[in-house]
Amino acid sequence: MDIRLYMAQRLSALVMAPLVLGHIAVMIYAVQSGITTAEILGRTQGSILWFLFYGTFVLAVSVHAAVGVRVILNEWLGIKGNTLNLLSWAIGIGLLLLGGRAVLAVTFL
Amino acid sequence: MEVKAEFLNVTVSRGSGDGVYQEAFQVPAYDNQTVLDVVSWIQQNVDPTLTYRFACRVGMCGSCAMMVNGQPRWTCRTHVKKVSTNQKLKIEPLRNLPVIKDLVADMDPFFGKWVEAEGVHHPTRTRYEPIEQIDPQDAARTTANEGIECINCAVCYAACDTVTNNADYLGPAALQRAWTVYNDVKDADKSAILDAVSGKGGCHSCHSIGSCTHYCPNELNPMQAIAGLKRATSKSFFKKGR
Amino acid sequence: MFTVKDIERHDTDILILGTGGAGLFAALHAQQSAPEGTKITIAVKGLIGKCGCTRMVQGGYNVALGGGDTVERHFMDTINGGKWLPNQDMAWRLCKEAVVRIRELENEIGCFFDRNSDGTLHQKAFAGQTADRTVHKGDLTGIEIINRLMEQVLSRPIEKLQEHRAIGLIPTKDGKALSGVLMIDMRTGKFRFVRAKTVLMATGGGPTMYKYHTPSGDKTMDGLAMALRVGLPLRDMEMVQFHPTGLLAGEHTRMTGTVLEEGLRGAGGQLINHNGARFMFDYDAKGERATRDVVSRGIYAEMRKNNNPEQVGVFISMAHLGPDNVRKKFSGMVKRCADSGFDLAAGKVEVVPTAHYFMGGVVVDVDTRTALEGLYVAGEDAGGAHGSNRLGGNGVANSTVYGGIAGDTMASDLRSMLTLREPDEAVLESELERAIHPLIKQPALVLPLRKQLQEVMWEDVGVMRTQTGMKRALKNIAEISQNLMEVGVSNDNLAFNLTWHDWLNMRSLCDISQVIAEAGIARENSRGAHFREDFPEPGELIDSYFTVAKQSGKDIEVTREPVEFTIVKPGETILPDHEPETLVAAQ
Amino acid sequence: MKRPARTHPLWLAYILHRLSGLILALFLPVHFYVLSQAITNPALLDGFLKFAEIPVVKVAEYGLVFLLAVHMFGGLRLMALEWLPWTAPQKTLAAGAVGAAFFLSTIFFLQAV
Ligand SMILES: Cc1cc2nc3c(=O)[nH]c(=O)nc-3n(C[C@H](O)[C@H](O)[C@H](O)COP(=O)(O)OP(=O)(O)OC[C@H]3O[C@@H](n4cnc5c(N)ncnc54)[C@H](O)[C@@H]3O)c2cc1C
Ligand code: HEM
Ligand code: SF4
Ligand code: F3S
Ligand code: FES
Repeated sequence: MDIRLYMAQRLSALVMAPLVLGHIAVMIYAVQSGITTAEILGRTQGSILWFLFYGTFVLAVSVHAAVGVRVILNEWLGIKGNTLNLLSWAIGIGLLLLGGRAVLAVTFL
Repeated sequence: MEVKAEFLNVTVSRGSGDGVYQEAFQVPAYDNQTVLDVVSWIQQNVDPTLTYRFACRVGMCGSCAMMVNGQPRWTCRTHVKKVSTNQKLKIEPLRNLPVIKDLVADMDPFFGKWVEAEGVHHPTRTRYEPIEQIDPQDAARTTANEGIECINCAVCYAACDTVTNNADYLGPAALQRAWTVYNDVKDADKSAILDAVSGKGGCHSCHSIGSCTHYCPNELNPMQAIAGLKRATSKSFFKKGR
Repeated sequence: MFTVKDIERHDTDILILGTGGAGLFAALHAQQSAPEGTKITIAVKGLIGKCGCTRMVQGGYNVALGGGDTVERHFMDTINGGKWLPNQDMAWRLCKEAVVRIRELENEIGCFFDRNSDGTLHQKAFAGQTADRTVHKGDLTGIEIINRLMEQVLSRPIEKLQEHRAIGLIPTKDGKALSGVLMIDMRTGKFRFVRAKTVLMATGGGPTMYKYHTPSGDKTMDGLAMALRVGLPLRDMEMVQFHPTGLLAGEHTRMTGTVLEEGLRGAGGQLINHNGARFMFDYDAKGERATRDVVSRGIYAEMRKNNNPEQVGVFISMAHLGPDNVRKKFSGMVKRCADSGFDLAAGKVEVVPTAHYFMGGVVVDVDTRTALEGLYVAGEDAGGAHGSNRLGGNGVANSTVYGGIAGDTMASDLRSMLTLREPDEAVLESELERAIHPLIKQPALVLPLRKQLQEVMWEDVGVMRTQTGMKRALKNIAEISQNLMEVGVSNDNLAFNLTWHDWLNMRSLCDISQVIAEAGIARENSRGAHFREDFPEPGELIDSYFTVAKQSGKDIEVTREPVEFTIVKPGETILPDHEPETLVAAQ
Repeated sequence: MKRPARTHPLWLAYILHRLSGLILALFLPVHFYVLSQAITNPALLDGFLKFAEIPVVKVAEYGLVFLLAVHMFGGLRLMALEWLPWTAPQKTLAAGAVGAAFFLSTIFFLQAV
């Protein structure tokens, strides 16, 4: 891992930390009242705040997990070079797409 | 007079490459016996072809390190009693380095990385100028001093799982040396050091596993030094954007 | 088996043997001052920088850096310490150049030596010095010096032949110049002959033929044995320095003989005999703080009085200084003793005098040149600078100063040496045969012979000597030497075959042991490290002579040569009239 | 095989951090997939949420939040270690992080049942 990947991972982690805390707090609150799709959607649908909240998380986590898994792939499976780059990008973009769709689903669509 | 009617059951790793095998020996147990003494006894008395490395025999040269019961140790200063339970010893060459033969590891990659990490002084003055006055209590100096007594024994290098997993990783000793040079007020090229430790196998590959610090026989703290490098490189990253 | 045809041939311009202070400095200086394109090769019995004794230096580095101290004073201490036997020009150059070398070490190589609170270098005084002169890095000065030198050398384009053992200096056919060096590539067990225009021998002596000894295991007098065989004169060969406090931990451990630092006695450590009594004041008014040779003899005498086989040495006791205090001040030593099972801080530790340094060596000029064109010698292999006794702190100064000089000298001499020289193939062959001798004999253990030799040297050519003893030793050495020639080493696997190298070590040690005993017999007085019970007086200083030993046929020929007082005569000083005798506050 | 004993707290902290990160990374796509069902197939999401009421699944969910907390605190510990001037009681920090994670996820768990 060089300094660019390192910074990407640490900075994304820093961004995520408060979001994860927030998310857990909401979940604790939410499960108390028993979660349903309607309940979730009721909270989040149409809210630009929630869109930004989860959107940022998805962006950060895509970067963070891509770098994280990249390191593990390299260290434990010995994957290197272009294959490694390709895989990392695939993980990052994959997460971004999946996550993006999920956020849109619960907020705007 | 010192001889007890006791024996150590010692398993020694032999050969190199594909031909590595384990061989068992019975070695008489003595007081004050070190692991190096055990290995020497075998070579001097029963198997003249056993190969190992040592020089100073007092923990200064860092050439006698081996794996003892699975843990990296300087063997000349490791008392048998300290590492053996039930009179059993398993001795192997240092982990994470190529094996030359039996218990001797090739240390070239270790020293190659030492130089690669810019663990080398970059002079600010010449022999024709007076020696710089440096306050020994100065913060940077104190930091530099913390890692200065490294004997490059590669025990930390053998202990680190990241070294095992990542061939490019410079490893704890080289990075600690880089950090020491970086903090040396006499050093002229700090940015060369930061560049050297910011690449693919640089300080950022360290996961703070801490085995280096745990095993260093001189009680140095490479993990802390590497954290220092991460801090310094991060700072310069924000300042210079690279 | 092996014939001359099997020897791999290799060429270089400058070849350096050994990577102690002398070898590494020579490599750096040669690299800095040789003409562009000069090929420099460094060959060493161990790993670069990780073997030899410079790394083991604890106390520090002697250099006069003002504050009242002067090069003149350093020089006078060196001459007095060496009991007027040093080659004065060499001693002078040592003291003078040390000033430059220490700046080089700090400024260019990157060493960091301990500072005073005002930021200047901290200096302390070893026994025998009249000023606070010893620069140090805690009590691990050698590690700092060698690690920094090693980094510099590793980061430069210098060819490295690690775990290459030099076994023979090969001259040209006319015997006037050196062609190159025959070595064993220890890792493969193959032979390699390296031709070079200039060769520095810096293999660091190493009196490891004594039962108790401090030097690192790789040092076995190979260099001096090789020099002897090419017919070079060796001087002061009777001068073996014993350190008074070597650890005694039993015969089966390599820890035995390793040094407990001098600072322990300086700080007030007490030596206790088998009756539980302090004894050093019976021998010298300074008690435990007397110089190394005096304390070594005191301990040796006490050991002789004692016939309890359970207790061989004497004890050093620190506990009265407060265990916590000792633990703090000598943490390294306390830890080291604890590792071998002893409590230095609160208990007492058994010690014996231990062979530490070899003052004798090849006769060289002040530029490290020898009588053989193309061969240079520096460091502990070179004789002359210390005379009969080396001051603590002058050893590493000597190796770094003269190593650097050798590098520069070789680089400049090289300019007039246009071609490599052809070796005398006959010598090459005989050196090869010498090395493979054990491979054709019935395999047997080498260790028992080494033990015998160490016993003989300790008993009869050790701390105190007599003619009868040394004559007896010569007979015994000859016998051990002969027996060695009948001990074989199995040739199944010569790759990194330590036992073969043990045999070769023994060969060098036997050869040089003989020279030490012969030179010891030739010196019929007592000076510095050499003490004759049958000639306890130092003799007239003005008639001082040094011994020169040479191989002649099968025999060793020892002559006496008068010391030339080129700078100062006995009874005189080069210090200005008003200078006080010592600047060190009485302890 | 040569394998140094790794029974020191920092090594455990490392492996815990790595495994938790890895499992989170594997779980995340599933999580996203389920959530995106909110539009295309609300019944499926509801079904999933029901499914999540089953005790075994609950424990698994708890596990994930636990891992998230462990990983987060582990990560924060690392960054503190790397970026704040280093303080000696490192191991306490590691232990503290795990403790806090436990605390958080237990609350979550208790709330849930
Ligand atoms: C324990 C101890 C403490 C000391 N403390 C001090 C002190 O405080 N102050 C002080 O001034 N001096 C001290 N000395 C003395 C000092 O270490 C030596 O005087 C000095 O370092 C010698 O340097 P050198 O370069 O000549 O040899 P060394 O540093 O000994 O190096 C010799 C080199 O030659 C190599 N070599 C040997 N044989 C061969 C061969 N056949 N082929 C190839 N290479 C070979 C060795 O492996 C080694 O690399 C101490 C010595 C010891 C043992
Ligand atoms: C708030 C939250 C988080 C923080 C503070 C955080 C912090 C970190 C840090 C500092 C690392 C580097 C570890 C190292 O180099 O040793 C890391 C690694 C990793 N993280 Fe996270 N992380 C967080 C959330 C997540 C999430 C949600 C995921 C998963 C989707 C994740 C997956 C990973 C992975 C796979 C690694 C690689 C582990 C390794 O290299 O050992 N992280 N995390
Ligand atoms: S840091 Fe410690 S373990 Fe690592 S090489 Fe240096 S002395 Fe050996
Ligand atoms: S063990 Fe290895 S991963 Fe880092 S903290 Fe030490 S270098
Ligand atoms: S032999 Fe030198 S450190 Fe062990």
